[in-house]
Amino acid sequence: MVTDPTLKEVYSLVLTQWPLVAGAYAILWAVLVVYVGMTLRRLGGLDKQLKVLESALERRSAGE
Amino acid sequence: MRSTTTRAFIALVVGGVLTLAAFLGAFFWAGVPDFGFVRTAERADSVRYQGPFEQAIDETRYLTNFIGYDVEVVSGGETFRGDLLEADEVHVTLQTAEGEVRVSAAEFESGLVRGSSYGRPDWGQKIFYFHVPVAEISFIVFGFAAFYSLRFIMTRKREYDTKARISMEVTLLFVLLTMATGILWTKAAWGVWWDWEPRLTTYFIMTLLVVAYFVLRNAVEDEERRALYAAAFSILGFIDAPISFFITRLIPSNHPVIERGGLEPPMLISFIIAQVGMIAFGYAIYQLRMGEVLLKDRIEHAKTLLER
Amino acid sequence: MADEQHSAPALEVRDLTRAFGVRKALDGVSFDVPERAFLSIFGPNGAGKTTLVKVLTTLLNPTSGTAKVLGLDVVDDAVEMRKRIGLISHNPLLYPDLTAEENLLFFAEMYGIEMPEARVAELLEAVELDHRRLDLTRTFSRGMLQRLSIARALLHRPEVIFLDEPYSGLDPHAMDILDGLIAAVRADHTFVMISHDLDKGLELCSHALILARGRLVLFEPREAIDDSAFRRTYRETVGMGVA
Amino acid sequence: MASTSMRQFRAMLRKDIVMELRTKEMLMSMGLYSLLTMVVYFVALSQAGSSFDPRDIAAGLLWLAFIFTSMLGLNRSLVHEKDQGCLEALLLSPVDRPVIFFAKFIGNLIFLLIVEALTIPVFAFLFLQGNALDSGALALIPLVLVAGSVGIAGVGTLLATMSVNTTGKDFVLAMLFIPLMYPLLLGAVTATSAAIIGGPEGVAAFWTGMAWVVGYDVIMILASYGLYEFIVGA
Repeated sequence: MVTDPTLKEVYSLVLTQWPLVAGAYAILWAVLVVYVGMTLRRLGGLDKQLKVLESALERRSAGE
Repeated sequence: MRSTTTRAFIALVVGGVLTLAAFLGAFFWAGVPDFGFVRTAERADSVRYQGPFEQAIDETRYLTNFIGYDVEVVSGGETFRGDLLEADEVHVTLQTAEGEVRVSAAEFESGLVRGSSYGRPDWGQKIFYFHVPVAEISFIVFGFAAFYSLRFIMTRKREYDTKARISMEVTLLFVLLTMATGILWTKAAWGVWWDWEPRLTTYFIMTLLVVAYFVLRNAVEDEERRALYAAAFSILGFIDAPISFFITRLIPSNHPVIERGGLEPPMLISFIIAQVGMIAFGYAIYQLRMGEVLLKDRIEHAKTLLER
Repeated sequence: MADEQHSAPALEVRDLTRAFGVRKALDGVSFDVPERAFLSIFGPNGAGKTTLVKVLTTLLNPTSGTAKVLGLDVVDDAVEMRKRIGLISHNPLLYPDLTAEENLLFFAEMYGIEMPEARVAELLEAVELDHRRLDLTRTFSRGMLQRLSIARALLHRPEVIFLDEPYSGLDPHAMDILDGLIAAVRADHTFVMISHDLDKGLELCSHALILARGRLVLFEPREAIDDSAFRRTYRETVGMGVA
Repeated sequence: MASTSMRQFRAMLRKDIVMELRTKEMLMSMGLYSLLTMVVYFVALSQAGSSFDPRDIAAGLLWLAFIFTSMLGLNRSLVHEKDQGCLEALLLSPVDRPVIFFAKFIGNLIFLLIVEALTIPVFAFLFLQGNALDSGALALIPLVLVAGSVGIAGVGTLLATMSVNTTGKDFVLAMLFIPLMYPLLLGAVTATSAAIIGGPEGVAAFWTGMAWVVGYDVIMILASYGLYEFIVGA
């Protein structure tokens, strides 16, 4: 139990502002991570597609 | 392709390390700045306020905005709560460890109250370390988009259109992040979620401009025409955004201004590290998207070869 | 016909490429057409016919290569060139809320023609529209519009006339009139025509050109063309479909 | 050279005016549209009560009407260039591209000013009766009207040339137009409002707003003029 009035004041300030600060950081990081993650996933998919196409091309040129 | 993804990963790692460092610095190294003073009474009887009314209002508004204390306004023998009418006396009720204490606003100001005073810790300021870099980068990348658009108009090379488009995407991402963190900071610092203040307004307009850029792109059929229109619009938008910022200052504004003063070294260093880290992130995202576009081009190319 | 090869070429196209990124609308097209020739351009949709004509009429700049019309470069001498070419499109290119006369007078002003009234009257008579000159073109039939648009194209006495599928949407009677008008000016003009209609295109042309996927498939003077072989080539390229 | 351009410019402007006088398409649609906004304004203000002073927001309401009616007109003016491929015919003729820009710009400006000149008395008649107005300051309003309309018509001509080639023309134009117009609108509303409220302070505020509008006009019209050649040819 905090009895020092000054400290109690300080804590109450922290308590009113922390959700905003935490929210700001959470949004910032969540958006960045999700965006980069999605881009990486798409990149992986495209890479796979390209490999399929390239192997098809190789097979064709070998066949000719 | 290989090189763009490699570059992107390096930038991602650098950005990650730097932003983590900046985060730690901001929370565990840099101090919490003061935002005005709070003077609290150990014990106080109700003291009538004698000074000029305006001053008392200023003082008490600080408190109501940030701590949520009650303001009691006494006017002509009647008492209004939380209403800033013209009044003879203003009382502030403080909730201290020893129960409710009523003091006058003048006492806060004069320091005459029997009690201690301390700086008000501004925790909301922690948002600053990342909000400001993100905002700056959004503007820098917008500049890049305009630059590439100009290059595109001069050369008509598709690569510049791609670069401009991707820069614009990064701008959109960062502008949205700026808006989100900015709104939260507005609430923390001024007690309201939104204010038509020059910076906020400018970012609102900028968000609309960037969204409009993509609306325009989606609405044009022909690829080259789309590129030209988009380029012209992004140049116009880049000229427009600073005008928006300066002109919004025409509106009389009365909200409190954050006194940032000079930054102490721990704060400044954390801030700079965050800035560099965010630039690395912006670069990484740019390169990732670039790699994606190049991959798509190669896939298109392979497909046309196969169809032949 | 041999001396035709020696006269100055009306069109001189060298390695003309028009690309945006990987996609090439025109890919290394080269050919020469002498003056007073009639060039028919064939090809499937998306083959680059319209792009070629747009480059030759200065509406688009080439990405690489050069194109000269009447010895004038399409990029450097664009303004000078525009005074000497005309376009008849399947679109009338006329303002529906102006009368026939106002339309022609307006374009006469744009071309800086001296004594515009006399020239306009002369042309209206030539396309047999002088009785309708005070009517809004909004009220005109397709055939009348096309006649008026021919008058518009001939206003400034162009030396090269581009025809962009001029027959599409015309009824047989209007086609006959158009044929007559072309025949009347055929002798002293160079023509370039885009066409889907193989019979019509071959009937009129002195040179024929087939484009597919932006590439030149075939370019030959009329007398060197074996009709059935030409038709086969055309069908094959159309079979390639859209790039 | 200059005289050729002048001749072409006059021909284009005359053509636009003749067509407009014949169809009255732009003027009618813009004029009626601004009348309709007046009805909407009345509904919007109907609950404001008697203590409310319409002079405080008159400038904002006026410019709101202007901005929306101007978008309507800008779209129309480019649509009939595009309709039958006339723009292509213009580009084929030996005309410098800036001449097309200035002809369309001035044409749009004229029609816009006519509609504005008709809207203001109607607005004053409907909303501002019985309010004390400073006639000295009011005389300044035409200045900001012209300056604001120049910006709207100049930038709007470029944007409409783009939006006419898009799917969903009207929406695209609004989306491009309003964010770009924000500084001009703010300056114009500040100046107009100052002139309506009047007094020496009002006149000073008027010139501040006016300076912004003129500055915006100069910068943005130069940019639009520079970019027009590339846009119209695309």
